[in-house]
Amino acid sequence: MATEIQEIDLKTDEMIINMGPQHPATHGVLRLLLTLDGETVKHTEPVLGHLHRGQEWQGQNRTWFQYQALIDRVDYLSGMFTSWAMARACEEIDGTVVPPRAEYLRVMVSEMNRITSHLLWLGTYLIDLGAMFGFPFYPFREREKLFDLFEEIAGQRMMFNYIRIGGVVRDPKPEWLDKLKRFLDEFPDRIDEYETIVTQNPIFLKRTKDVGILTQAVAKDYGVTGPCIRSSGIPLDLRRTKPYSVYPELKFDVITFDKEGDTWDRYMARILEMRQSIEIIRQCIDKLPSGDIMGKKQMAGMRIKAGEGFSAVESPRGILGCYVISGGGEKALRFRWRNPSFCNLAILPELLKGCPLSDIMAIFGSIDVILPDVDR
Amino acid sequence: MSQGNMSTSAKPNTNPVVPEEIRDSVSISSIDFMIDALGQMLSPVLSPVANLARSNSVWPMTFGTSCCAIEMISVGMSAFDISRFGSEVFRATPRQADMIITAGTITRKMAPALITLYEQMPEPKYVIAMGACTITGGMFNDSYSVVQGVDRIIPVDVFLPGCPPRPEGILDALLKLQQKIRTENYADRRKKLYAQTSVRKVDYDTGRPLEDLIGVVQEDTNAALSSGQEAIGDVAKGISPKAEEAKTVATKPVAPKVEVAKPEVTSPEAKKVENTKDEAAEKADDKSV
Amino acid sequence: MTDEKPSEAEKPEEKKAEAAKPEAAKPADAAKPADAAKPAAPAAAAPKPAAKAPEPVIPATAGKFEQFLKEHGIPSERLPLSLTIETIAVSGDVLQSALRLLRNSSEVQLDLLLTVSGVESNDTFDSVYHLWSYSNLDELVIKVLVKKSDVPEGDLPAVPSIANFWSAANWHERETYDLMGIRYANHPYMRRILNPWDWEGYPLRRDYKQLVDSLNDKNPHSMR
Amino acid sequence: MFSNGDEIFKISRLTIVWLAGIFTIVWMVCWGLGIALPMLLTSQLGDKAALTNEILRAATPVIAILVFIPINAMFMVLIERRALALWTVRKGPNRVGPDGNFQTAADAVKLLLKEDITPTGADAVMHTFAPILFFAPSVFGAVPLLAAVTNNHPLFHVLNLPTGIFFVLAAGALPVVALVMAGWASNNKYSLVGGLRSAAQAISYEIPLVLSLITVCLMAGTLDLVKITEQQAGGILNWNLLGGGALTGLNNALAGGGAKALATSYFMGPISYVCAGLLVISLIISFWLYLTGACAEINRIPFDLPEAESELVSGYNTEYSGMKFAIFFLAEFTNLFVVSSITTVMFLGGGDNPIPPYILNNIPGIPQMVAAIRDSYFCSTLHIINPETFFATLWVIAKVYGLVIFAVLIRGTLPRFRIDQLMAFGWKRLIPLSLIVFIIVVFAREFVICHG
Repeated sequence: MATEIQEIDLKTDEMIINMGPQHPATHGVLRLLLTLDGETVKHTEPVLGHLHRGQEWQGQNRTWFQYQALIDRVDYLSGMFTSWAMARACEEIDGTVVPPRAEYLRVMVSEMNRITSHLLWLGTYLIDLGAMFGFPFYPFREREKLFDLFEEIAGQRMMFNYIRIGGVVRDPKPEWLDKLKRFLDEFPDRIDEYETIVTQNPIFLKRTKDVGILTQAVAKDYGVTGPCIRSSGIPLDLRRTKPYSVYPELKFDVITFDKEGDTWDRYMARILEMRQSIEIIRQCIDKLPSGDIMGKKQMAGMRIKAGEGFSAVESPRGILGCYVISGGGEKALRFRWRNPSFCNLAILPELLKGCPLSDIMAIFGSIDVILPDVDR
Repeated sequence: MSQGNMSTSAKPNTNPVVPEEIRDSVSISSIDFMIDALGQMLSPVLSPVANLARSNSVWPMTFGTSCCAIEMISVGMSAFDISRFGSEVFRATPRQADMIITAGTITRKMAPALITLYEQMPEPKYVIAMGACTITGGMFNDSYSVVQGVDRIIPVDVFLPGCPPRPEGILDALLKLQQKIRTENYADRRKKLYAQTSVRKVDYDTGRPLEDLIGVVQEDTNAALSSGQEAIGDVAKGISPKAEEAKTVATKPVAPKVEVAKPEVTSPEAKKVENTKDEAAEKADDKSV
Repeated sequence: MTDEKPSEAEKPEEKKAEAAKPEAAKPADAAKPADAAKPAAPAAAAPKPAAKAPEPVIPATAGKFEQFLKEHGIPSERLPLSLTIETIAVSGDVLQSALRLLRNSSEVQLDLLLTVSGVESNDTFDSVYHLWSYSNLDELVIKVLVKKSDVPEGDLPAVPSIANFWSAANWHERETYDLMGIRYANHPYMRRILNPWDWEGYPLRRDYKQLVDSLNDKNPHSMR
Repeated sequence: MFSNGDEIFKISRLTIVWLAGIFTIVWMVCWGLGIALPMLLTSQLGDKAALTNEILRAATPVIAILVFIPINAMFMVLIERRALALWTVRKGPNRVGPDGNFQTAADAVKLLLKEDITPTGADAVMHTFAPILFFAPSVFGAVPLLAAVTNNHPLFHVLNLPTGIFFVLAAGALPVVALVMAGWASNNKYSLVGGLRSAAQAISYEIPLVLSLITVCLMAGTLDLVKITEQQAGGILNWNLLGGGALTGLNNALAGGGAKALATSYFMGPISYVCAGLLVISLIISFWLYLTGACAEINRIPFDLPEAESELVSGYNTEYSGMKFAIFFLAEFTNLFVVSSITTVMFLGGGDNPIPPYILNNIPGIPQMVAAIRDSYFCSTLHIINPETFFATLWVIAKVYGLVIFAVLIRGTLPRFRIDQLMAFGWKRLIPLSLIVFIIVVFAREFVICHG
């Protein structure tokens, strides 16, 4: 005797919540138009452009020399990578030969920058998850130490303008390398500290495990790159799969997880990347050759030969590409950025479908989006 | 954050031309009027107390758009520690904040949000314009989408230059702001309760100032656009009208300057009238640093 | 933007621009925002530096992907633009089929669409697709060239959208529409993405003129 | 560079100064109104003052609480900020007044003088009454606790209810109505979601919370807070935390009763011992259940979903500013204090000394000190305080603020739950667990003579 269960159709209304552009969890100025059924997300529409500053327009209206000072602002958490992408694109067109010492220095500072970027991500991600009064302070402590090193070598805390077309701009002193080594010695212990607090924390596991699962098919369809896709099991790391600069001479492996990644995997991928970066910097310090650091004269009227080039680097957020068309003059004809955040953010509506309101922050934070990188 | 959530109701001195949804969305509860009279009376006694309390507990809002926001986070962290000055209580909602640090470039699309946030903050409210972008537009000075100076849309108390400013700079700006707050008069500050709105409103859908747009709506759209395009690099107009002028500017019929073929010729005259008022307003307006 | 006016005149691309727009023969003006209106007289007088600029040498043989597309009956043409990366031009009609083929065929597997960019050159609007692969090292640049002369007055250059089968292109196409004014036909949501929704003009075009109002008019502190 | 020891010293100094200040002020108010003034009136007017004295005595506790709550909240906010700073390698507020002592006073004055906004479209009456309704229960709900925490001081006899704990719980359940009101009246969707979340959360976590307290009441056999406290007197082994009196036999044996005392309490031999062990485990679980439920009840991390800052901006108080927000702020910390006090009374023996008297009285100097205090001018003549109340209050302060600091530490450590996980945790874990504990206690206490 099976009793028939009658489904009563209760009338409910969907609620539209406007999250952002000013919201503590949107990392700046993203605006999400959420259609909620209770606390379940039905539909998401991201509204971008609240930080659209016309970076590509600037590229066409600034000289090469001026613009390379500006592009640290494209992705302010990893300014070295934006500089590097532009420098590589211009060098490719121009045929500039970069001295090996400069290449090693580029790798070193970039990996340092990757660490600072991931540290900031770690802090803000835990804020997103609600641990806003304790943990986030610890990653920032180490971040400040790296910033001191950056300041010493580049003159600025965040906007380095250190990697230039043709090389790097300043040669570090030996003491700087010593300081860096000291930092590298103590930093693994700090990562252990973070992991002690976070990795196996039951609430953290509950919030991140099996949340925001990114399947390979969806990821490929949207062109997702970076730690997001590596944690989904696709070993796409430009440093290994399409090595540039001196990465072929350095020993490290691509970090992937052999399954479909959830937010916890994305967290873990970044933790492992920080450890990996330490090893890469160590190798660079050991192998650092002597010699020149600049292959092209830096001056206000600098020119790049005519032609077009595309170059990409593996930034902390994914493949950061730079498409440059030069007419041979002092300015570019067209600058086009391929920003990892912009492409990775596109999967957000896909990931948010059917998840509860609180998971928006867990998922959105795990993609690691920087809004100037999205809006330019 | 919460614009669009609140319905609006009529305010006594709002011009009917201003669309419903962008009107000031707050009202003051009636008890304030009683306090007002009392405050006038007790001002000499209250001022020192109020200033001490206000200057020592400036709660910032978590408003950050770009690079400067990261330095704003840094200043709350261990190395710089804004908590020593009692300002580590970053409130997410404008209703509970005293100060807004406009950390990062303000674009035309973001400007309406910033204006709303500013107007949602309860008096006394202070603004620190942080970074070159918010002071003049900075490196993006000539970009098509950047508001060149946040003082064009909201009144600013302290300007903090740098790109981005160091965290020590923020602490310095905070101390300057505290000094400024200590010179205030309680009764004078209370008078600003209703007047301290934004300098001008910006339309979200077109990214243009509302004062222009009202004229456009009344007159011909195309004429307005052509006038906007021809005005490139032309007459240097005065700096934005200040707080007290906001409402009158918004309501001023800007239409006449649109209907003429070369509107920027007529606009300086119209502007001049405003500018004289501006100067008076500017004198009254408080700007330190 | 320092004193580089004489050297600016030597830019080869500007000369081309002048050729396209002879009416822009105004005296030099430092405050001009776009490249479009450049001084004509000094440029005409200057020697031809374009000859000095080394033209990229392309191999005479057709590239790998050009061959591949030809085998499948899709006409394409290799462009002499880059030494390292193969750049081919296809017409708008066959764009969708070409991209479908390149993405799904097991031989090439160009399944990572990096960007869709809009480029305005002297006489064309280009929609440029950078294709990479998740599994191999191949890269390819596909260009769809729309002649300016073909674009009707008051209309936008049109290119077929690929967003319906390749989600990665969705936002890129919207952005290109927003900034460059290339309309992607049959795009599911062709709306401005970065600028405000009712924005006027396409900022990256050469003839774009900035809107100047009280938010960005000249102030005494401006560096311009 | 940063010296941790220095900072710890400063925080301890700050704590001692503040606590001494707070309780001196409050006690002087109590003494002045409840003891000194009636004594004076009686000496002057004789019998005519009887009615006045009664009224004064009745009003004393309420006035004391009203004086106590704002100062205490200021101190708790300050200590929270300083303690969080200590654990995150910072300094914390140290500019206002000596060593930042008046930081929260400045905050309070600022909030009071700030513009008070009612959003247009909001329900102005509800919007105004919500903070008051949120705050009021923490005032009158705390009243029955007074007698329990002051070792049943004569001033607070009046307020002791036979069903004290139920009154406290009933008062503690009220604020949720205020939160829903605040959320609904604000005309803001974030507020609304926050208010509804708080309703769901409070209702779910009320059950394990009440069940864990019922377990204690079952062990005690009474609902009277004073009696529950008195039962626990006599050292840590008597506390409800450790078996709710199941170890009293052991305590008596250690006190000198020997094997006879053991046999009296654990009359069934091995079964009794097993049951005593079960009771100890059950009551420790109950204690943990209560702490968890209370954390959820007062919206502390990891259960602060109603005002989840990174999700709902500020939750139910998003649209509150100035004085109304200050009241919310005040009530939040007062609730934390009340909850800690309940924990102290119900589980930690109230004002009881953890060291049993048979050890304490053998320490040279202690009994003499107590006697000296009792015979002093303050106690014997002015009746300012008697040593029992004095020491009881000291221990209560230590325990309550220890729990407060523990809550702050949790706040600085844990992330936040998700709402469905929160509900699942409440309904699927805590409620079954508390029921199981309750049933175990029902049966196990039959085989042990508790509190005897």
